[in-house]
Amino acid sequence: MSTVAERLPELAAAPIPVTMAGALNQALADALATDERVLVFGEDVGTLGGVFRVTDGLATRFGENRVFDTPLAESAIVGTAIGMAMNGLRPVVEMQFDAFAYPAFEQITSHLAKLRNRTQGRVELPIVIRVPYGGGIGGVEHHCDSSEMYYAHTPGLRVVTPATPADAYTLLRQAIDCPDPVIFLEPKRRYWAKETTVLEPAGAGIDRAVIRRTGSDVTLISYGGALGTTLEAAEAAAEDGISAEVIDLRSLAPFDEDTVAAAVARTGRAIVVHEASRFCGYGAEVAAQLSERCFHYLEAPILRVAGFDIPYPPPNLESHHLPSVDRILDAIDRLQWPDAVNGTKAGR
Amino acid sequence: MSTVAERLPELAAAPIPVTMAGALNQALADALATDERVLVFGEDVGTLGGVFRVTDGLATRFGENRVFDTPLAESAIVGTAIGMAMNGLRPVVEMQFDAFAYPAFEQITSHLAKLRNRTQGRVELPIVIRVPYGGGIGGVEHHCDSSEMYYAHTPGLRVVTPATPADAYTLLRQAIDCPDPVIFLEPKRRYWAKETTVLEPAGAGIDRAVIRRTGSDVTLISYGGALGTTLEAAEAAAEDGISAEVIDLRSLAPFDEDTVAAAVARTGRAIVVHEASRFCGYGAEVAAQLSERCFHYLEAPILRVAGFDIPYPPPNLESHHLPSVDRILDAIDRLQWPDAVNGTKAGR
Amino acid sequence: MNPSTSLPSRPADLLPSEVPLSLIDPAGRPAPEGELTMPADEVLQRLYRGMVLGRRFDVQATALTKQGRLAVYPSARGQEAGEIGAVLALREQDWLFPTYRDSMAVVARGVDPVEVLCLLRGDWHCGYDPARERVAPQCTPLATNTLHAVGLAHAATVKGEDTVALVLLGDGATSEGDTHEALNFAAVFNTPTVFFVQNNGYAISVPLAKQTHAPSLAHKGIGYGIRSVLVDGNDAAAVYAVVSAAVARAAAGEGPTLIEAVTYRIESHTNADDATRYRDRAEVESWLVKDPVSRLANYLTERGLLDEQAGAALDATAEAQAAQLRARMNVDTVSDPRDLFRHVYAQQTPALRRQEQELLAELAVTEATEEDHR
Amino acid sequence: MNPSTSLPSRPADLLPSEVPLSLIDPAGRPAPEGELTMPADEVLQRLYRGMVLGRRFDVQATALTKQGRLAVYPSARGQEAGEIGAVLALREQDWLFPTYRDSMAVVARGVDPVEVLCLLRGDWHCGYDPARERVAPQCTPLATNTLHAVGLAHAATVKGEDTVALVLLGDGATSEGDTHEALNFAAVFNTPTVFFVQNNGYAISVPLAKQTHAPSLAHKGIGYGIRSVLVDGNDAAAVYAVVSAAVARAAAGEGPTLIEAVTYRIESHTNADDATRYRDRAEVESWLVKDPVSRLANYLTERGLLDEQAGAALDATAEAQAAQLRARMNVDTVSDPRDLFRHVYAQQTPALRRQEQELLAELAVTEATEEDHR
Ligand SMILES: Cc1ncc(C[n+]2csc(CCOP(=O)(O)OP(=O)(O)O)c2C)c(N)n1
Ligand SMILES: Cc1ncc(C[n+]2csc(CCOP(=O)(O)OP(=O)(O)O)c2C)c(N)n1
Ligand SMILES: [Mg+2]
Ligand SMILES: [Mg+2]
Repeated sequence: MSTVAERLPELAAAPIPVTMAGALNQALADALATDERVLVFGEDVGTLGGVFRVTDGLATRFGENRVFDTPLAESAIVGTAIGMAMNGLRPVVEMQFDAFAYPAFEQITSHLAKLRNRTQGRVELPIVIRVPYGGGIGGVEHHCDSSEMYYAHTPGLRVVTPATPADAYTLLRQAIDCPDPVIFLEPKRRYWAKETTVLEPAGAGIDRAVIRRTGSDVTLISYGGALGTTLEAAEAAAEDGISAEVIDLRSLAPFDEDTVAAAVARTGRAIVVHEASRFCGYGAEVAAQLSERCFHYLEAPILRVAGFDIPYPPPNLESHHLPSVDRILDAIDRLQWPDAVNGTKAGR
Repeated sequence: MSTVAERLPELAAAPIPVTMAGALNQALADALATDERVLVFGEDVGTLGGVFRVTDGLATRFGENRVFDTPLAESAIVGTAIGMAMNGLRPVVEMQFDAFAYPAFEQITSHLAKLRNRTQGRVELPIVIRVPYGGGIGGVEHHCDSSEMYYAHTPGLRVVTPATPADAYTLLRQAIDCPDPVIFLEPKRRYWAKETTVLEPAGAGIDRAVIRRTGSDVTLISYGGALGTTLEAAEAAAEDGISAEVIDLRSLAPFDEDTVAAAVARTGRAIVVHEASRFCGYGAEVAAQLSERCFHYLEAPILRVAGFDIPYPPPNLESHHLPSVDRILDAIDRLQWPDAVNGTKAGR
Repeated sequence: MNPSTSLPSRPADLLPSEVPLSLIDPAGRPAPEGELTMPADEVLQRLYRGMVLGRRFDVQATALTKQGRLAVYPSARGQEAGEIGAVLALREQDWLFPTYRDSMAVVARGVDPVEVLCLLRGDWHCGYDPARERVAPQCTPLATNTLHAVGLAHAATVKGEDTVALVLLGDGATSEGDTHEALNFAAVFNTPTVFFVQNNGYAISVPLAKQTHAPSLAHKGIGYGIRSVLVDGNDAAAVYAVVSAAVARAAAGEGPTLIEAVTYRIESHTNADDATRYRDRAEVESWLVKDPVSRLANYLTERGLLDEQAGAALDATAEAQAAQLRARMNVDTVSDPRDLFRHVYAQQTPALRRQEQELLAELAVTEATEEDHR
Repeated sequence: MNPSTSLPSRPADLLPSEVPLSLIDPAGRPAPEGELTMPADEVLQRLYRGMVLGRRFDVQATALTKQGRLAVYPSARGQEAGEIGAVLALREQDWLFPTYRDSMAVVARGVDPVEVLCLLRGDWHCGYDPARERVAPQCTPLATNTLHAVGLAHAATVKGEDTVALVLLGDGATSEGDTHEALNFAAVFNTPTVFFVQNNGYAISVPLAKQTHAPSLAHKGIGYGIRSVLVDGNDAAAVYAVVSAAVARAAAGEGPTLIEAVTYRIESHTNADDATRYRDRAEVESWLVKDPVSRLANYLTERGLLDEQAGAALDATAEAQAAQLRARMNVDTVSDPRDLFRHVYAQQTPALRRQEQELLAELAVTEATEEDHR
């Protein structure tokens, strides 16, 4: 059985249909082929090729020296990656699921994020931590956390999350090349989403948001697993005559405030959509910044469509928790449009 | 040498001068005396009485069975506390410093926060995790983190932080009595702040914010270590003719939105002040919620005076990082007062 | 509370045996005389019964995944001796701390199998009442349950109660920091905890040789001053003997024991895994020969403790239980969305109350719309 | 990369000796013939020199806390044999991973003492260039540095470089999960790492007996398949011999070694601590008798390798270095606030640029106001 990594290379120049998992696999393969300092390791990433098959075929192709399984210990995976980076390598490690990165939290927060700063720039840690995150796949407890906020609030880390196969490829290549540590959040429920595209190592910068759909009435801001729903909602809104712009943040830290603020200043209305719990979630930062920066442009408060403030629910109930098209449309309705009866600015 | 715990009891009815460390010590002593299910343990909390002397004298008074030193392992401290609570005890544990709670992050996030929910309420974890947090004491690296956001964003946890000795006592007693797990953040730089007060187990609810100073022009919202500076700033603003209200949040999770929103609706202007980094910091949630809820009452955007988006700096530079009276006054200046030349709402 | 009194005087006596202890050999014959005592006949019969029922339950659960009735199921096939032997060694008042793999053990402890499968069915998380059953929720974050077991056991000591906590974990989980911290706390506080490591050769795809370089996992005990035992994990009699002894020692105030049971996971990691990607058929075959169920069957038959009739009756019971489980699992469950908000805190917060109301309003609209469309 | 070839054939041979290995007894006499070889005379003289200079440095640093020139200082007084013996056993190309307690070791490795004290002085975090010095930043979060050392050593293997990583940790730090994970990774990947545990009897106030119930900390090695050595941590010659052998084995591809050096912390945990709260004078006295510096002095004197003149000259050098350090530390340093924003990311983010500008504007106003007031 040929692996994704073996099948793709010759096709990479022309647009090909590729899943996000395939694009990530390709990105790893190309990085391994291009830069011999790159290593890939973690739990089950070698022989098995990862529980999501993202590292499929890499151990065979690049050898056990460069792509290997580790013992089962996440703090050790990150901690040894730090030591390896101190010795000139560029480790790309996998945490098997979001909640299983928590044992590594001390290494991530106290060392990975801070070592450059603590050494006044003398020690560089070009490490990528890949984390399959978020829900929407009917996963059981501990397998569906949206943990972006823990990392985004930690200075020194970059946090990026692709929402499309093309972006998955580009962002992962950029993350591996980046001199800063990158928490690379892979939205699980997009792994098997297919796109016909050319995989390119360069593209919008690793710290840039992109506009996925232009619109003039309202700006919908989203990322990762929730982007698809947000685009659907924009589509549905168009049928109701509302022109919604959709921004894919891609980089959660740093936040591409210029791109987003310009869009919101234009439309005067904005909604942030994400899976993570609303309370102290990433949307809070987006809303707080935009409320300050675009204060005089806002026709309505910035709303957040997010997960409830609850632990991620069991599969049978997850659909209630996740942002839905209806919920986004409902939020759009609440944006105090001029023809609304109550709650316009004028009506104060 | 008599310990704080031995010296205080008989005085507790009349106002006495007491430090925050003393008040916390008294709260632990009283809880241990009142409820035999209460245990106190952690690193150096027994014989030594804690590196901040908060548990001074307790091991002697209550015995090594109830107040004891553990081996040096934070995940184990929280993990065994969980097991003890499952067996009917009420552990109060100490993490020696903020950053040293990170090894326990998995136990806190995946178990402590979720076990009630995972068992549909059948398992209750009335555990208090005391964490000396924040800066302002010239501490070296890893000793000054403001880690509230990691916990506040995790559903199932309560997060409280006292700013005065009286509140330290009340909140700690309430936290110990609370059926939910409580992350109890003790602002290190207030440990030695004295107040003459009566220590009372009841008071404003564990989930309530209190108004520390009334005012009509602007609402300053703060908590923990930054509250003192905020009060000073309010004092200074009064000299400039601005009447600032100051709210002490006390409970970060849940957030007492009614109290705060009512105040902000009244003044129409608000500033959140905290030590933690601004980006994705707690102030983001406060600003986002209030911007939404008080949209039509706001005369100016809600501003945040917070730490920079950097790892906590070394002692020689920490004064630049921490919110200062000047910085708060400066933020007040930027609140688009009617007589300002630019940037009023009218001037849009 | 002086933990050292009952420990062997020479440190090296804390080491496990070089080969796993056993009572019954793979062919079902009595193993050469050793330090273990054969459990009573009645116990052996209960062990056998538990294993047969456990295996049938396990097969049924795997079948339910194919019918879409279970989202996922991690089979313990091949590990019946460990799952049943360890649990039957517990006393009424003791606690079990199982992992995701140990549904069979939880069922053997007496919990309703439908409750046990609640989580894997996609419904609410922990189906049973942990305090009533004295069984912690099945634990997924690896090794974290070792600390809960130590804490629960220590609380029993503090309260003067006679309760032992048995924690199950896998070979992979021994690599996690929490296992280390738990063994150390247990030793320092001399808690009545039994650590039962089911070394089934793999952590998903990672074989033991990539997990550790130790002579055996049981060799870790001496580093904590904990007595360690290496046991044949496919020999239910030996597992029972070893765990019983450890429980008795713990109950007598002699502290924790670390047990490594050497066994094998016959199925893939879960139904979603494909074990052929990382191990070959020959290896699996070599373990099928050591099957724990037929091993005990052979021994019991030889000893006249099991005849064809009793065997058939037991099989029939197992079938009946499986049929009942199938039937009960085929009933669609309805999860109440309000449960999402009920158990986050002891008392609902205002924010959660509002969120609940938002959801209920939304559902009312959906229902109304559906009505309309009828 | 088959790690097992060079290991002892019997597991029990991985165990440490029951009493700590030594070469020189507390009185300075040669210890009874054992498995260690006495280092060359010249090495012994270098060890002695390092210890005398190290101790003087340590005393000076403690004094600087009293003068307010250092915010805090954790003294290693009494641990000179471990601090110096371990570091001198390293080769040029090797790396050192020290803790907050090991300033003395870092100085002995050749780093400028003022740079070493940079962090404790309240100035920027890590004063020196880790890559140039081949010394990691002194590590405060306990045990976390063990993993860095394993990773660095493994990277050397991957790159085909001959580099050994020596990591220092305390008895308390052995209880952390990271130590366990590091030992395991080191064993599984057969990394050239030497774990040097300075068991100084306390983790702040917590004595070893409350930290572990193991026969010795070195007994942990066998649980990972790692060779372990128990050594007298106050015997610089023995420490040097043991660490040198471990470095040589690591460099030869024979994998990691776990060393426990039994010693004592004479001073309080730091100048901010008061050790009289948790231990009595008699205990301290009993260890003063085993002083590592005078022990080696006696031995060298006896052997004619140290005379009064050389001793006096060395003391004078130590004094001169201390005076120089004092003088250099008395110079006020000016920290550049812009440094706050410079090293968070490789390239400053727009948000940090703005925050920097805000701060600079603020400082300009302050300065202007101060000018006005003159
Ligand atoms: C902390 C953590 N990391 C990773 C995982 C993902 N995971 C689930 S099972 C498993 C393998 C466990 O192997 P082992 O402990 O041997 O138990 P077994 O499955 O063989 O019973 C892994 C890596 C997890 N559940 N928890
Ligand atoms: C993860 C972590 N927890 C707690 C602390 C606080 N702390 C600093 S030193 C110390 C004691 C360490 O003891 P040991 O490892 O024996 O080293 P020693 O100080 O004796 O050299 C503690 C608890 C820390 N630095 N890191
Ligand atoms: Mg296993
Ligand atoms: Mg120590």
